[in-house]
Amino acid sequence: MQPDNSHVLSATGIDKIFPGARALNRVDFSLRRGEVHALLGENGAGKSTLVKCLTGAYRRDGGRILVDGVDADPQSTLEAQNLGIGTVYQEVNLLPNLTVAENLFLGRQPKRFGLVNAREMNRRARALLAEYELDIDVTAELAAYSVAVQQVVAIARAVDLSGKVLILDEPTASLDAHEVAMLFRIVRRLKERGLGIIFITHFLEQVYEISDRITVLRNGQLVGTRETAELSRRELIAMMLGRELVQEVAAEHGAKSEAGEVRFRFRGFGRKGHIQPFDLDVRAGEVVGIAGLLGSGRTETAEILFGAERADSGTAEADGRALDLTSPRAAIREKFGFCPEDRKVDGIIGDLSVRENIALALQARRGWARPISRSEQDRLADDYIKALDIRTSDREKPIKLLSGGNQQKAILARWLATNPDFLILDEPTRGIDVGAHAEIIRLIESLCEKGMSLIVISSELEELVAYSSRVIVLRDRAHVAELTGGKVTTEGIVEAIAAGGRADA
Amino acid sequence: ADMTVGFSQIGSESGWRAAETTLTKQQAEQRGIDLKFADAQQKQENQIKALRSFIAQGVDAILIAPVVATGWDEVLQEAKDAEIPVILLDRKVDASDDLYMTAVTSDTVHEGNVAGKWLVDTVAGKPCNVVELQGTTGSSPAIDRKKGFEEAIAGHDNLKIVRSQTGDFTRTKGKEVMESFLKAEDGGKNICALYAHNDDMAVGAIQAIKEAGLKPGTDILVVSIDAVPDIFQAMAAGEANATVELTPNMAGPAFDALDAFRKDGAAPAKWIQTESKLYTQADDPAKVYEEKKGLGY
Amino acid sequence: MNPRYLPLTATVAIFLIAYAVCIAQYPNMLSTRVIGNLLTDNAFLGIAAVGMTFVILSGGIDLSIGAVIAFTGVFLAVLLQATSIHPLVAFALALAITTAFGALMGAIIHHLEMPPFIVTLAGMFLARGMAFVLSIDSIPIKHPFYATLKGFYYKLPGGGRITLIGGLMLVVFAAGILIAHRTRFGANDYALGGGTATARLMGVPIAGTTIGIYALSGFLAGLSGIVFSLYTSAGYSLATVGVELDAIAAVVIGGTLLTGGSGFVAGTLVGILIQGLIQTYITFDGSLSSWWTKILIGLLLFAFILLQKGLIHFTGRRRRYA
Amino acid sequence: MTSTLKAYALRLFPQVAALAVILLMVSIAFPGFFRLEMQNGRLYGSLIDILNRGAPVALLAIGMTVVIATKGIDLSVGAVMAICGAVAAACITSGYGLVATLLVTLGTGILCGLWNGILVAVLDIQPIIATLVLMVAGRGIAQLITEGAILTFNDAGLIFIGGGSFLGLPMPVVIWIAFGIVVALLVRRTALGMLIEALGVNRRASMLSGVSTGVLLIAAYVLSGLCAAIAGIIAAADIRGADANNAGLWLELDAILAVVVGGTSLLGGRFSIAASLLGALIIQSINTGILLSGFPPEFNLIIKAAIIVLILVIQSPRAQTAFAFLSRPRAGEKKTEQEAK
Ligand SMILES: Nc1ncnc2c1ncn2[C@@H]1O[C@H](COP(=O)(O)OP(=O)(O)OP(=O)(O)O)[C@@H](O)[C@H]1O
Ligand SMILES: Nc1ncnc2c1ncn2[C@@H]1O[C@H](COP(=O)(O)OP(=O)(O)OP(=O)(O)O)[C@@H](O)[C@H]1O
Ligand SMILES: [Mg+2]
Ligand SMILES: [Mg+2]
Repeated sequence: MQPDNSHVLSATGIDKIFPGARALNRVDFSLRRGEVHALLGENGAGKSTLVKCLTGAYRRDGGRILVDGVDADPQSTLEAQNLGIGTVYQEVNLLPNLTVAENLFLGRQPKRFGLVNAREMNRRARALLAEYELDIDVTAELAAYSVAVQQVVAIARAVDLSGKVLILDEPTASLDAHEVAMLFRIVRRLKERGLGIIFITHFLEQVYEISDRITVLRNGQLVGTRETAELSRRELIAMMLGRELVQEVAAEHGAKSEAGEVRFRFRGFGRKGHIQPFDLDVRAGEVVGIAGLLGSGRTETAEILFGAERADSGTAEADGRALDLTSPRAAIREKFGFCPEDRKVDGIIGDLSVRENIALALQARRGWARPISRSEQDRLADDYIKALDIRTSDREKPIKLLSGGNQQKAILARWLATNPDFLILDEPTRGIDVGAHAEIIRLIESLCEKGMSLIVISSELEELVAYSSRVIVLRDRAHVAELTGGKVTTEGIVEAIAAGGRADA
Repeated sequence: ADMTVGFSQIGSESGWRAAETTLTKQQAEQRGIDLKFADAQQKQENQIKALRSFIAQGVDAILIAPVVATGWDEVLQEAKDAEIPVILLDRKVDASDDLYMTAVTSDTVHEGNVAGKWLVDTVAGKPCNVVELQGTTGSSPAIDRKKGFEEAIAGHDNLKIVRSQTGDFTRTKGKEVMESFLKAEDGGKNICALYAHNDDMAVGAIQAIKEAGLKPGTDILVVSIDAVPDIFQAMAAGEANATVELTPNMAGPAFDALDAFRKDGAAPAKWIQTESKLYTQADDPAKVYEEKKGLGY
Repeated sequence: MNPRYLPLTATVAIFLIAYAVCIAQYPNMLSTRVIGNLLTDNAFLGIAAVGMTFVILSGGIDLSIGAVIAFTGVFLAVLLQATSIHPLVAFALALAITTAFGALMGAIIHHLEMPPFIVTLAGMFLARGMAFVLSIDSIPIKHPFYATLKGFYYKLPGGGRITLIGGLMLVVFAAGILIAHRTRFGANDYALGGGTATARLMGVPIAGTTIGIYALSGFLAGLSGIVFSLYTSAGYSLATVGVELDAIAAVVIGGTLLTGGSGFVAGTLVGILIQGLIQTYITFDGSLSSWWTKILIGLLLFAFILLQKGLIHFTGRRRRYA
Repeated sequence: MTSTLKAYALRLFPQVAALAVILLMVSIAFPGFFRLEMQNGRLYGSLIDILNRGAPVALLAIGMTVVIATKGIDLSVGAVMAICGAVAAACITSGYGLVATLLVTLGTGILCGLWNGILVAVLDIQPIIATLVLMVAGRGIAQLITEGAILTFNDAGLIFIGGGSFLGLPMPVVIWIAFGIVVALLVRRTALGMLIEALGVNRRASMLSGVSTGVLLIAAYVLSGLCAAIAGIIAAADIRGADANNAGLWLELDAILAVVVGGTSLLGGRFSIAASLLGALIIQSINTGILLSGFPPEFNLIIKAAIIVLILVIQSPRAQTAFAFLSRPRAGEKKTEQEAK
């Protein structure tokens, strides 16, 4: 490829080899000034790896990188930043122990008399976040805020850092529609300023809404780069999967079995400061969706149902029998399962293998004295790796080396392996590719058919509508509405959320 | 009590020191002295802190067993400024002698010397390979006892120190090091005598010698320093040959000097030296053991 | 109040309460002498603990400081005894060596990806061993300049003194606070403690920061060694054994998390004062046997930690797991 | 099965190699090093000394490995050794039988571990500081029991534990090898090992997966306390007396060093008891080697530091990758290419 002046960033023949896996195989990629370039592919296709090679986070094993037509060889993210490349990495949610302002200005704090000027830094941080309609205490530790807020801060930081190129690796995974719209406004503004923007996501609507060109990777190889306007959804999916997707998800609706008897009954369940007491009935074989804005208390609801936070009021019963939900262990004994939202902190056991991660919950329930034999573990792992199409070179690979989406699938497998009666999924499809997305939704439906009860939290309303028989809407940490039957539509949910006006920023 | 005395003890690293503490407390009690005791846990900085605290409290006199010889000028000067007499116990310091009233100590170099002389006399010109178990590397008794012993055997070419390692003044290390000495010197056949800087190490080493199938006291002569009760047991059993006494009763003479000073202002001599008495198997070790047993060693 | 300052406030409160209790029992403990002593006697420990705070904030640990202090003392004593160079030159030399030593440990930790615990443990053996090799005797330092330095002090009413070294400790703490909270290096230090991988992706110069942190700790250990040699006018290879544990305890009592990333340099000062207070109290009491002294120190340590936990718990600090 | 065996061999290779190199170095400095002979029905020689003298650190390393795997650390083991030695001596001299003495002593160790475990798991105190409390106070407690003196005893049964022999091996060696095997089987033949590793890597995620993290944490410290108790009995029996001042002094550092030399990360997670035991032997070989070599004691620490640094550098991840890279050039790459096709 010839260096081209319209290209702010171009890479040719990028290679990256991990022990036991070739993540990138001679990938070419170029980014024009003033374009939004979507980088797509299945989980484990190599998108994040490519981004890390481009920004010096990984040392590449081959290939050439040009910035503004000049050879560049960033050895670290610091050098990449100095080249004008700002990046939001997948998973990396900044440093939880620093304040919001420190996170935003780490390494480039305003100085006065050679010392960091904290007041000025905080002022600028507030100003910066105001653009994102985020009015939070910037002197508080980042850890005090939800994943979504952290994500917005990460984006704000990267945008502020990027002079030429902005790279966003699944930035919208934990954002709701409102935040996404805001992000897109900013992206468009940057685009007008002539920045090149790389955008990685699994939401195809977003791809079509914002991107100008699309590059697709599969198994670490470049499939092709196309103009978005000339590429149909069908073609795109075929490029990504290497085959046609049998059916598209959102299309089908109504396969939901009309559920039977109420099986789980929660009355006045709640915890002060977390979620107001609520009533909830869940039938066998039904999916109850939970919708709400960021911070509306969806995760809190899930945590309290699972005993991760102990309820301080209310009762829970199954088939008329009182349930002990005072700790996750107790909940698991009652055949509950919970797939948490923040997979890095609450989900994966990074250094352990995929096999062990899948077997963990089952083993914990059986107790230490009754080990699952190695062959049984192998079988379990292989089954789920196949069933959920987890892309890993080997079931003994430490799970932290898997791509984000594949980690998510492994955590899901951990809970399916325990064969629960009541499964809570907090954002189960976050960061999962179209193919797997369809698989997971199909899986949810088949679990229902087997009589399992599910609670699913998702920011993707279409998805929620697709499989929920009922949707509970949350606002300001309280259950405010329950939509049933024909009211379970995207519009219905949005209306219910909006009913009291937007809760907070 | 009509008198308050602060006592800064090094710590309680050995039985000997525990005995010294016990005896000091006993002596104070007998004389109706209110003793403020401070354990420095082997740290000089803690001793300095303790001295300063004593000064701040306004005690009438201070006893100190200094962990190391150097570094006392400033705090002793402070005590002097506050007109509090200081008496050194058991070890001396490297400071001008008008900063303290007197020092009640044994002469540690002399102790090594006594042990060495005994060995010289005992082997009487026969060639003899000596192994040495040193005290904690860098501690002043270890340095002095080594020096004194070397001085005593200097000029006697029949005596040769073939191995010298630290046993940290402890039984465990004494035993471990002796084991390796035995291995290194042809199963112990090359060794004619053991000199240990304290009795504890000697007791450990005696066990090692026995386990190697040799007879301590006969095959290998054992001489050490301190005269703690357990070594008398070994001597009674014929397993140790000699020990040099370091009396734990340093406080008695110290309080005597203090009393005399307070009564009629008589400044004592700057150094009250305690006796470094040699005990051998001829001194009825079983009886000495019974005498010493109850002293808190 | 910002919840970040809660542990610090709790620690200060505990110190004040404890001091009040001590005074109630021994009114003499209110004297300026005791306060002056608290500063002077803990000067070397405090200075070293500032370095330790930086190391711990970055998620590391430095076990070598006690040995480095001893080494510095012996080095100075040998140098001043054997040559006729001026102590200030000797100080500069000592600081250069200990700083380089710290930097070397930092470089090994970073470049060979070895755990700090072990690297600095080996560093501890090495520094103590070097001290032994220089001299196993304790060597007095008789240089007149030492006397001059000791002559600088500010006399407080009531007989207490703020000595040069006590003042130096306060200055070091002030500088430490400034570096931790008002420089990029300080922010990078906290960033490392928050997670090395994340910090790297955020563009923190990991290598430079890690090496800088251990070099700083080495420098401050060297400074502490100088202070200790002034304090005792001597160099001794067996001095300051286990000081690293005292320093770690001071840092942790001061509210810094051993896992790194959270805490304050100022807290360490309070930690040092609390430890000094415990010791002063025990000496004032003066009736404890050696063993009860140890047990009491352990129990008081436990009580302080518990109290701190309790205060933080009851003032309700909700923190998400990070 | 063979593949797990191979993985096992691969895991232990650096430690075995380091041990071999050190033994070789010592035997060059001291030619009679490998000589073994039977004496009074028991093997006798420097190699046996290493196994025998390494017993306390090896035992401590067993417990320490598990504690470190939970992302903790136990600084109190040296003090607990002193306490337990003192308790054993006090019991036996005041006329309890051997069995009662052992039970009381082991119980004491368990109690100490329980205290640490509760501080860490229930009160959520940082392990290093939680165990520092017992490290400081524990030696005081031990001295309280012995009143600062060395409490000697003459009970043949108790002495046998330190000085007796079984199948030609000194008892301490038999004890630590047997105990190591028992613990290794306990954690690897049950699910304990995996649950502990999970807990060490991510405590919250493990808790959310139903692992009883609190109980496991406490159990780890209890095991460590138990190991310290056994080590304490051996140390006391060895010198026929309880030396509260010096028993186990600074041994916690040696135990931690053994675990790290054994390749277990101080950040928790994956652990290997066998590797830690090899680590303990490596450290004891260095110590014994120094004693045999006849250097003046001033050099002990420098030699030890130099050897440890050398071993760790060779074992460091960086050196390992360089090593792996040199030994199998490009093999990994070809394989993945085939897979891709
Ligand atoms: N450090 C590593 N060591 C070994 N293999 C790795 C490492 N990092 C990534 N991989 C492998 O490289 C492949 C590509 O991963 P990458 O994270 O780039 O995928 P991705 O396209 O971003 O997927 P997702 O959409 O799930 O985030 C995966 O198979 C992953 O297992
Ligand atoms: N915009 C915001 N400003 C300030 N705080 C926020 C904001 N959004 C969320 N939070 C805080 O983040 C915490 C997390 O809330 P929670 O996890 O229950 O939200 P959620 O509804 O599950 O949202 P998510 O979509 O992130 O899962 C809450 O304590 C909330 O106060
Ligand atoms: Mg990715
Ligand atoms: Mg949520």
